Amino acid sequence: MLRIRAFETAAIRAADEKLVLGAIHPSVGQEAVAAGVCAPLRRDDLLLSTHRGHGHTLAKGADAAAMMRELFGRDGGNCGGKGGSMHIADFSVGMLGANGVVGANINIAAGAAHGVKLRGGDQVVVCIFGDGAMNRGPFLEGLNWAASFKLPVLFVCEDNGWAATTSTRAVTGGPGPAARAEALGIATAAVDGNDVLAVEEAAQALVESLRSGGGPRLLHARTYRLLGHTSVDKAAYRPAGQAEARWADDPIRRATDLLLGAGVAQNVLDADAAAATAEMTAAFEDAKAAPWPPVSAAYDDVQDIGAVAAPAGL
Amino acid sequence: MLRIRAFETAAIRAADEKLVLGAIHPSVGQEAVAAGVCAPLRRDDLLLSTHRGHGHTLAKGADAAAMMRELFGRDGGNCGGKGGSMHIADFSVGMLGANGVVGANINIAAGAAHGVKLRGGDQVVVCIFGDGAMNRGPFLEGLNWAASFKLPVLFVCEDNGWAATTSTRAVTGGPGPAARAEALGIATAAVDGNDVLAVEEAAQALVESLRSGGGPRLLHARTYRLLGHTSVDKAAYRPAGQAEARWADDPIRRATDLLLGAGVAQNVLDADAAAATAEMTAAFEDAKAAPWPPVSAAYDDVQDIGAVAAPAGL
Amino acid sequence: MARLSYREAGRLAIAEAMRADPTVWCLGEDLGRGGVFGQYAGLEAEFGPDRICSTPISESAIMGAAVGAAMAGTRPIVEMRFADFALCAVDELVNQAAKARYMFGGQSKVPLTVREPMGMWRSSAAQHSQSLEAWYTHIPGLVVIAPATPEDNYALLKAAIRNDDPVVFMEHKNLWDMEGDVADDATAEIGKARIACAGGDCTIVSWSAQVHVAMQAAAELADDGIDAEVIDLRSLWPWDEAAVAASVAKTGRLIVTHEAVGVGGFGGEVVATIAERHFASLRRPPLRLAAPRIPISYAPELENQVRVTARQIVAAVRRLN
Amino acid sequence: MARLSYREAGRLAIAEAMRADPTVWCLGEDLGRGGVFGQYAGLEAEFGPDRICSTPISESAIMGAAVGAAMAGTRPIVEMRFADFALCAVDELVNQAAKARYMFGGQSKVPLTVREPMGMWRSSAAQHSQSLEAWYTHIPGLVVIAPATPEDNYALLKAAIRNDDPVVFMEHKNLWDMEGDVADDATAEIGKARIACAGGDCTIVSWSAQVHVAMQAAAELADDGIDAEVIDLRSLWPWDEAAVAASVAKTGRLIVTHEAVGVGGFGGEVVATIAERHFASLRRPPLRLAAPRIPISYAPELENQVRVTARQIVAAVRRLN
Ligand SMILES: Cc1ncc(C[n+]2csc(CCOP(=O)(O)OP(=O)(O)O)c2C)c(N)n1
Ligand SMILES: Cc1ncc(C[n+]2csc(CCOP(=O)(O)OP(=O)(O)O)c2C)c(N)n1
Ligand SMILES: [Mg+2]
Ligand SMILES: [Mg+2]
Repeated sequence: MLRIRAFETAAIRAADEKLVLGAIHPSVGQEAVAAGVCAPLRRDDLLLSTHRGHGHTLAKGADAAAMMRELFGRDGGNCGGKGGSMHIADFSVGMLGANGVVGANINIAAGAAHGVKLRGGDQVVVCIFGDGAMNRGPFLEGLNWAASFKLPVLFVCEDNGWAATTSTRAVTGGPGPAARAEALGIATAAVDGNDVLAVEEAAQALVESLRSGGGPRLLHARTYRLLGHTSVDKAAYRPAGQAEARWADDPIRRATDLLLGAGVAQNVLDADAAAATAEMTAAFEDAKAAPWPPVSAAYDDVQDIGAVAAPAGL
Repeated sequence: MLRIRAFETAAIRAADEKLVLGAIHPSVGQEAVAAGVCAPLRRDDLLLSTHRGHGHTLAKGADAAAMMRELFGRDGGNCGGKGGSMHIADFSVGMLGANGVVGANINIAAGAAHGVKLRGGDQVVVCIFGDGAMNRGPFLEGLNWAASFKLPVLFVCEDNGWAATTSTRAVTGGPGPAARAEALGIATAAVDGNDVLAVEEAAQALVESLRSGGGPRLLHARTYRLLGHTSVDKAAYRPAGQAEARWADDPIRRATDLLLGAGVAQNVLDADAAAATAEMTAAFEDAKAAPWPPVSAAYDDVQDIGAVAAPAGL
Repeated sequence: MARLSYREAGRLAIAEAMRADPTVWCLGEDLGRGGVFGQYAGLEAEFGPDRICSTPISESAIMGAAVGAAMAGTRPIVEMRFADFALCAVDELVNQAAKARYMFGGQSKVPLTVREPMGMWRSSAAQHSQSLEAWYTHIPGLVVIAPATPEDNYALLKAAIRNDDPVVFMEHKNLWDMEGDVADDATAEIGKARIACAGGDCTIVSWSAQVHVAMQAAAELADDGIDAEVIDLRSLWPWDEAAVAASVAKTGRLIVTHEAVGVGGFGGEVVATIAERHFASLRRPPLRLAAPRIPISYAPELENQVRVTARQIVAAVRRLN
Repeated sequence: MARLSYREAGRLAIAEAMRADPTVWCLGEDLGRGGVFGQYAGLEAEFGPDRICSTPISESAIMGAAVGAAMAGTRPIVEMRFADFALCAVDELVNQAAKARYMFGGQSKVPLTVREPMGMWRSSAAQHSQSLEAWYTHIPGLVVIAPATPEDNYALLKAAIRNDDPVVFMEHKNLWDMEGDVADDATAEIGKARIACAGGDCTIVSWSAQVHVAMQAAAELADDGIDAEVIDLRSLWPWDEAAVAASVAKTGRLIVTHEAVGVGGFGGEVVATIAERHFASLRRPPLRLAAPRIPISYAPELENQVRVTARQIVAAVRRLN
């Protein structure tokens, strides 16, 4: 969680300084979902994420320096600078991509699990999406698919209450994602998404049941987006005081209190935080100093058959 | 119901004789849903239907002769011979179209109700779709839409157990359409779809609640497709004896028994059936004798601005 | 006459249309907060949340509901946020909206204005940058408009809303802040091109933001004494073949430049049409300058590989002249 | 060598690919019963329901799941039933499958074969008859194939399944029953055209079912002493510009004919490319013969209005020669 917070703090600074090029969607306040859900996963388990995917990607084990380079559009970024924040991915740790299209990761995740099952693997697939995504068709099609074929996929609804500038509740019929999943034949669990231990415990149990062939599950994790939709969004549309009040529930603060209560010394925690900050500051500096990708890379990895040639001289 | 049965009997004969040109999807055995659901509707209420829409269209009040002409692709068909069975529509009686795309009518229906509400009308919109359609994204998006905006639309899942050659249950997670609708915030009712009185009673109550601003409802009507998916499908994939057994539950037979039990004389019923057959036989003969549409009609009603001209001499 | 941004011009067109006709309404995500580019700012305050309708993230339902609402006698303005997201609603637009009038034998029209902000906008990468106008020109039943200036955004958006059939109205994301004069009650006829700059030496056809690149090229060429005629098509279906043909009859040279991928792009339609029907006018081979067939990258220099620059246009014209 | 129908040839290609590679599988509606056109008949019996996977009516999930399954190391063959229904899965194909390899910097390929039965087939009307191959050529990352013969259906489907990137494989519904000789282990290179009939007087380019109409025209022309060269492109991306250019260099005349709507169709790409790069070869204006920009009707004579007939091709060639 500290590393995620530090990464995004650095990324927001970089965005303010125009070093990050496209829009970024910080997950500040939601780190416990990423950390808790990914804790029980193996490296070869698979993860599909959203536009707000830095935390998930880090928690799955991606290298922070490569991620920062990606946000800066530099050589050595996970995607060679071709994807940026909204398409961050690290297949080497099973992170099969953020997605710029809300809800599109749901069907892809169901299919990844289908592929795992066909190949006889024992990996599980985790698909994290926001509360806004539950109003897109893929929620129904992908969950129904996973239920019909009893696939090892854990759907996680990271419910931060907002879909961009709209309160999700205002445009959402019925009680929410868990009820929808149950109606599609998927057993669910709900958890306080700002309590990292609770998230981890719930995820652990669900992943175990998945791994033993129990079929898909959905975890509804309630959390809160402490900042705006993007790093430039001041989120003035929120009811006065709402965000301020929710800072009291900051998952990092809660985890810190927990650890202090359990007798961990403040200076140990401070050292952890300092290490995270140092790591991400280094990633920032590394990315800033990194070279741009070779321009010819624009022509690479389009397709094997039918690729167009780069212009002469590139 | 008798008229629907007679219409489709004539249409199947016409398809066998290659007088009907494209595929037709008979609703034999499902007539009680059409008749019962449309009974409480006003002429200016709106209806959206499916590829299996003859019965719904007749029940909403469309002219059988014009419908038969449409199936024959003739001049004077409801759509001027341009649509055929899968696009049958009669806007003059509020029937806004069958649809060749499974589930596509759901969002359109929600929108029609949205339009009615914006214009301050008191019409209700009825949207009939099959059990197979509940696995397409529009089921979620359209029902959630209707719930969010509290629109006057009655969704009717005409559940005949089959989606083409696939048993719907085999590819459907969860308990079914009603549970899915409830999870989207829509109250539901279930009915024996082969009992025309029960369907009518249920529809009546739901339409009344809609008309008084109660928001959307879903009616789950269980029925059975007594014939194949299309008129040429022998449906050999069904478990042996299944269809035969279900003929005992033929809604027309059940209604007949009911009426006989209530003291209606057999010869009155026979006369009704004979009248229906005579009407549809006349529609058949009329359609067979009808002229083809003028070829220039192919160029009409494409669009006002940007229409291409018909070739000279057409 | 007012000086307005492209964004404001579009907003004014909508406000005026909504004042004049109570059946006009807008639907899309976050419209109550002004829309993702501020192009609806203030409209909810004037027209209320029923007519400036903030929707769930349900592109299929947004488009599909608009089809139904159009059949029920309203005139919806559909906001797709990014043209790329309209790919979540293609059945609704292409199989339903575009075909309903025809399939039903003229029983219903479907007056729909679908706003699809398109094009590259610094580092938005492959899923937020596409220009797919060519697709819509291929679909009978659709009108396709891609304005390049504030005045055209105003005048053509009003014309689109008035039109009784579905219109795909593609605003360019990079133009939102562009300012220009907008005449009061400016009108524009859908299907009529605008001669952005007259000239007798070479015809350059373009639309949307690329018109401004072509204009830069024309300015550079003028310094060399080459007079390029820049034609802004403004609408791609219908498109103004007569204006292009007349220009090529004069110049003998045709360059079409657009931001979209060249292969399968609308430039092919323009070039093919002129080659077929006005072959004798062509004193040189016609030419397309468009994006290579690669997705759009995030890193700026890679992203720039899909941009056609004024310099490239200048070089091409020099080669032809 | 065997005599097979176009349907059987496709089925054989799949069966052989599935025997050779356990990661190949098929997914789509009703596949267990052989698919809606019988093109999967018998495959479930041989390969079982896991690999011949009958799915819910969920086109988005069929396509989207295939993308995920491809990333997870399998080679899905996606059945869309009618090309028209693929419009319910455009985000999944265009925003996801086509772009994943690129966006993720080459971390993953997406080997996908998407079968989209296309084209007119007696009185299927506007939502079951479309030919939208041009759309897919416009999308970087996609390969587009449209075979005209049983042998090509066999050989190209095998090549498509072997290819590591997404392929849109468009079989024509009207060809399912067409029989032809299929050489054992016939191969075809994606991107190489087939000279269906050699001739020196006029080049006729086509693909899919329309090739057979062009061949009829060529036969009639031969009776008149006009030798048309009919080129079956077979794949539209990549397409064999060299073969067309070589032919036009010889004949000086180019006609492209296809079943799809002319406006925005792939014929425009072929004509524009030849006009741009091989202008000097053209001794007459090039010509497209394609469908007018109207939806497809149900009534036969109205439906026929969108058909380009052999007679029209013959007349056009005569005018050019
Ligand atoms: C299909 C689609 N529609 C709209 C958008 C624009 N968009 C990006 S993020 C977002 C809000 C998503 O809300 P939610 O799913 O709750 O995720 P959160 O941003 O809260 O993490 C929207 C509307 C998109 N990217 N894709
Ligand atoms: C989007 C889409 N996918 C597939 C089809 C092909 N298709 C036509 S009817 C049908 C079965 C529909 O089942 P159901 O919704 O239960 O309706 P029923 O035929 O039983 O009345 C299918 C798969 C289609 N028309 N549209
Ligand atoms: Mg959210
Ligand atoms: Mg059914």
